[in-house]
Amino acid sequence: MKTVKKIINEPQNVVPEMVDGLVRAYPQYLKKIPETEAMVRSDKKSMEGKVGIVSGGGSGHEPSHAGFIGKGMLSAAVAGQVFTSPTPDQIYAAIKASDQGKGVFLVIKNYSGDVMNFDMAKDMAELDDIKIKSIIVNDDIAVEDSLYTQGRRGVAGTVLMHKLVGAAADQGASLDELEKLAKDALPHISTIAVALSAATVPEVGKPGFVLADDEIEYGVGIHSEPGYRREKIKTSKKLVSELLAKIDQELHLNPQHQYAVLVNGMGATPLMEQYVFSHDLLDQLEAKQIKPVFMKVGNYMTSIEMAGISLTVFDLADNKWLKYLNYPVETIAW
Amino acid sequence: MKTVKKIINEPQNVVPEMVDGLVRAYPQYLKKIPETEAMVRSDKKSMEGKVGIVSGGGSGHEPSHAGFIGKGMLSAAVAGQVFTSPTPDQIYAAIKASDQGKGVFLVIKNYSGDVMNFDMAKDMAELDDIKIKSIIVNDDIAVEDSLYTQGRRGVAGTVLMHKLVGAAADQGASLDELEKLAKDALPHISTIAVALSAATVPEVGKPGFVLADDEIEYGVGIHSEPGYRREKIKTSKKLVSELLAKIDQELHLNPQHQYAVLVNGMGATPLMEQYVFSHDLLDQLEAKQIKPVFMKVGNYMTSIEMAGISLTVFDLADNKWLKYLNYPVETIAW
Amino acid sequence: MLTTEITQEWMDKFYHKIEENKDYLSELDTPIGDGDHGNNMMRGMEGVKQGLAKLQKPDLKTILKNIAMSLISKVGGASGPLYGTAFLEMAKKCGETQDINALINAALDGIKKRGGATEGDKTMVDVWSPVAQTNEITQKVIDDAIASTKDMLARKGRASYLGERSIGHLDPGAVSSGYLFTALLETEASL
Amino acid sequence: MLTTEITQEWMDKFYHKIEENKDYLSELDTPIGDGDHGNNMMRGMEGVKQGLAKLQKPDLKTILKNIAMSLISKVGGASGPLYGTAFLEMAKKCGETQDINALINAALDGIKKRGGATEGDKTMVDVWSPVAQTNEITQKVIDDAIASTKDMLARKGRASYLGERSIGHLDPGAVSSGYLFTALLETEASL
Ligand SMILES: Nc1ncnc2c1ncn2[C@@H]1O[C@H](COP(=O)(O)OP(=O)(O)O)[C@@H](O)[C@H]1O
Ligand SMILES: Nc1ncnc2c1ncn2[C@@H]1O[C@H](COP(=O)(O)OP(=O)(O)O)[C@@H](O)[C@H]1O
Ligand SMILES: [Mg+2]
Ligand SMILES: [Mg+2]
Ligand SMILES: [Mg+2]
Ligand SMILES: [Mg+2]
Repeated sequence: MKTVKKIINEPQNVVPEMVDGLVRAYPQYLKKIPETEAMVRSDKKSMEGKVGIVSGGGSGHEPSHAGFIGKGMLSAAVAGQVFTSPTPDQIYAAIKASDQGKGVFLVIKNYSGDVMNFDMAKDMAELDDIKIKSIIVNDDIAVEDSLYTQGRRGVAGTVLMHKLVGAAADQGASLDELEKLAKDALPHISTIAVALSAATVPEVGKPGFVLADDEIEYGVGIHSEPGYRREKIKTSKKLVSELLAKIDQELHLNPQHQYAVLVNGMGATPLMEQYVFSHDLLDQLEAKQIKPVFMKVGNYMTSIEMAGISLTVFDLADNKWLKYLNYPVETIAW
Repeated sequence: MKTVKKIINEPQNVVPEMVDGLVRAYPQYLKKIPETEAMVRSDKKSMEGKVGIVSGGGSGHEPSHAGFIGKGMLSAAVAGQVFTSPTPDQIYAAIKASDQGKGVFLVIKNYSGDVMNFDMAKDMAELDDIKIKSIIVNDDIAVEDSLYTQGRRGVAGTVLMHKLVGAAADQGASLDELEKLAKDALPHISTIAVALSAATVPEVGKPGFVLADDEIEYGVGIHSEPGYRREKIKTSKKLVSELLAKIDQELHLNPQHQYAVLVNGMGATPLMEQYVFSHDLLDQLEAKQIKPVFMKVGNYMTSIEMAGISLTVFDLADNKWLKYLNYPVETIAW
Repeated sequence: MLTTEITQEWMDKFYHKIEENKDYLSELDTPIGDGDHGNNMMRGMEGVKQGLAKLQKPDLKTILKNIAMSLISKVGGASGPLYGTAFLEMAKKCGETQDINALINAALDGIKKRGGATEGDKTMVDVWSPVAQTNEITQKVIDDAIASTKDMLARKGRASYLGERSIGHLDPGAVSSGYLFTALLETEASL
Repeated sequence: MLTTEITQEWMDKFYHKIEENKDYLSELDTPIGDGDHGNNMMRGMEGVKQGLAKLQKPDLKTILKNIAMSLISKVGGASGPLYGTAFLEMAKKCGETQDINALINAALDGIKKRGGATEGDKTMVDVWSPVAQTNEITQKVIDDAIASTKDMLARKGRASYLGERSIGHLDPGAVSSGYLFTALLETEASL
């Protein structure tokens, strides 16, 4: 065991121990699917007659994804190795546990690994005559979009996607309706991040990148993927300006529109800084005559102990979307 | 401005900007009392005819205390300078905003500063004929208790105290009943922490203490007050053993009793580690034939960006207490 | 005799001492406290300065009360109510006597009552008390009082959480109280 | 001709290469990926080793399918489904022919289909493809193929998020695929 300054035991046991700790701490919300690191909603009754919603991905993004299991949000979630997509057999187990005869909707973040593993799981489930539809979330605007590449990554906006489809499913939406909802909303959700330090994968034992004591990096991904620019640390006001300008380029912020905002801590960033960032953000939005109609601030899609913040803006082009965001849920982390 | 790697603007503006960001992000829960850094519940109706509950302290412990404002929990909270007790005039403003003619109950953490400032505020409020009772929370068992000293510090157990008196007040408990409830419960709540790194107060610009890359410290306080022992980093299992042994010495854990458990991240510790810690904790409690009947894991009483975990165990000697813990609330952070 | 003139000059000098020693006071507060005493006092003295600047031809009581209110509403922490109480007690007393020793004794009583500390608890009381007891305040009295806190075991305030390990460090509140009295000495000398 | 004996020896050698180069593979994955490729492959090969150990007198198809299932269910990430698919396609094909070149071609088709990458996208395909096309696999063919990924701009996988900045780094999946074929070469030489 390398000396990593973390509260863990053997690095290779982090995921099973973490999943075990989570399900035993919160039996009212979720339980483990035997022989897997997948978790399913405890409240089976709330799932009856509804389309199942399954998400997941590599571990290290806690409270994502299992923290969003519960009535009104996810039916099940799969925890892969740290920063590594879960395997198809585990995703398949989560699908089976979620299916109530109405099919299962998959929320997948756009990474080669996630896409392929979920795809293989879908093939397995379809052999069982379980109907499957899915959305591939690609909200990270730090990356150039292109048909010829993998395209953009899925990051914190994924949590808003969980909320949308979870609320709609709970209200009885069909698999096709969920697919339409997800596809319609997706292009309106944009995220961009800034990092002050990188995460250390327990088994790797050293950080994904190293920033000097006074350096920050814009546009990093949630697995310490490099971003688009490194600079000296700036004031919160200036960080907000940079990130908001990127969002504006993408979403063309308009005072006539309604917006939801998610300020997301990456893991080691205290709420103090997230609230200061929010203050500057709301000031700068106000200067554009925009006042978000929905806002959340906190750690939702983290990157282990990375320090930094991501900003997600969601243009609520359809009235229903705000209702879905406000729909009550019973989860650990929403 | 010293270079501190934080997402802030001028260090001396952290508190007002943070409070502003918080209240604007969450207007449905709380609003600022003009000219202060105190916040009061937005849902005035939920306060009618009930005893008000006021807490607060230095900033840097977010989501404490304002994150617990809302129906079923706090009426108002006061945010002092970072790690510095708020001033009496601000506490007084929070008391006035919370009083509905039934009196106001103060939850105070046991620090010289908090005790004295709340005391002065109480004097001010009593001049207005507002009835005041209070509890001084001192759950940190790292410190030797003694009649001749300041005694023990108030730390994460304070959040459980908020929950208890908040739930009871919402159900119509009188000021005297709240005082009795708080006094009865207090000796049954014990907390102990371990730190991997210290917090940096923005205006100070350097950490409260320095631990080597492979060092941890047991028993630190939530303002980087030194603890009782420094050691090389241990496995999560061994950290749990150390902390649980301290708790056991204090509470005399008994399989016949019911316990609530709060695993609290200090700010920079990812949920991953908190869940692994919980796994080991539940294993070791199980070895003592104890299975908590209530548990929460997350960042509740932080110390800016300190890395570490505190463990709070609450012996539920009275049946009502579990009901109060489970009583529904409408807050940002519970 | 404390006069309005002396008091204003005294606060001006105290302000500058706090400004110069802000980081040092916070450093003293680090090993046995939470590292904010310098910032706390600086915030308080900014408040005192601004508060006094607004007063027009004030009498002594008004000045002392104004200082107290600024300290109480700006400092927070442990030192805010204690320093605030000290000046509030002086304000209350100054109608009866302007004798500096009598006023300091009134302040000391207030501090002790507010904080519950007594001599030897390793707090600001250990500077206020020798100064209150002496016939003539000298720098030596002040310095000895400050130095005496080094070997004490803290029984009040944050430092008390350290038990034995609080020994060997000066008490920050004692040091800032020392500045207060040195500022007073210098004021008396300069007028 | 791929035999059960060759396959088992091949996997044994591949296991050791992954074990020796685990940290190196993860290091390669750090500047242009997420730093886990070595750990992923190691976990997969542990699975393969354990899976094969449980088989009793297996035929070639059973062996290849077992390898595929271990990789699919143990690796995760991008490399898991890709390596898994490669061996699954070989398992499907081996009833028809045991010619190594034909099997590698079948595997390559599977990898391309699963991941959507083509030659020049800076992925493992850039090693699999030259190896599939050559008449005789040599260390030089493998090394050149690996080296060719250095100057490519990534268009698939995590490295593609870097755009231009992916240039100048070897692709970790290409390097691990190189170990796979070197292990095959060494196996053929040793038997
Ligand atoms: N109960 C008390 N009585 C007298 N002085 C006290 C008491 N508690 C603390 N002090 C003084 O206050 C000083 C610390 O002030 P400060 O750092 O500003 O407040 P805090 O401890 O709240 O951070 C101590 O050095 C000590 O001199
Ligand atoms: N779409 C793809 N097609 C072919 N190979 C790919 C594809 N995506 C990724 N790879 C290969 O997978 C390797 C990365 O594997 P690994 O690090 O284990 O997975 P992950 O990227 O999920 O962390 C890359 O170096 C590349 O060779
Ligand atoms: Mg990975
Ligand atoms: Mg303080
Ligand atoms: Mg202090
Ligand atoms: Mg990788």
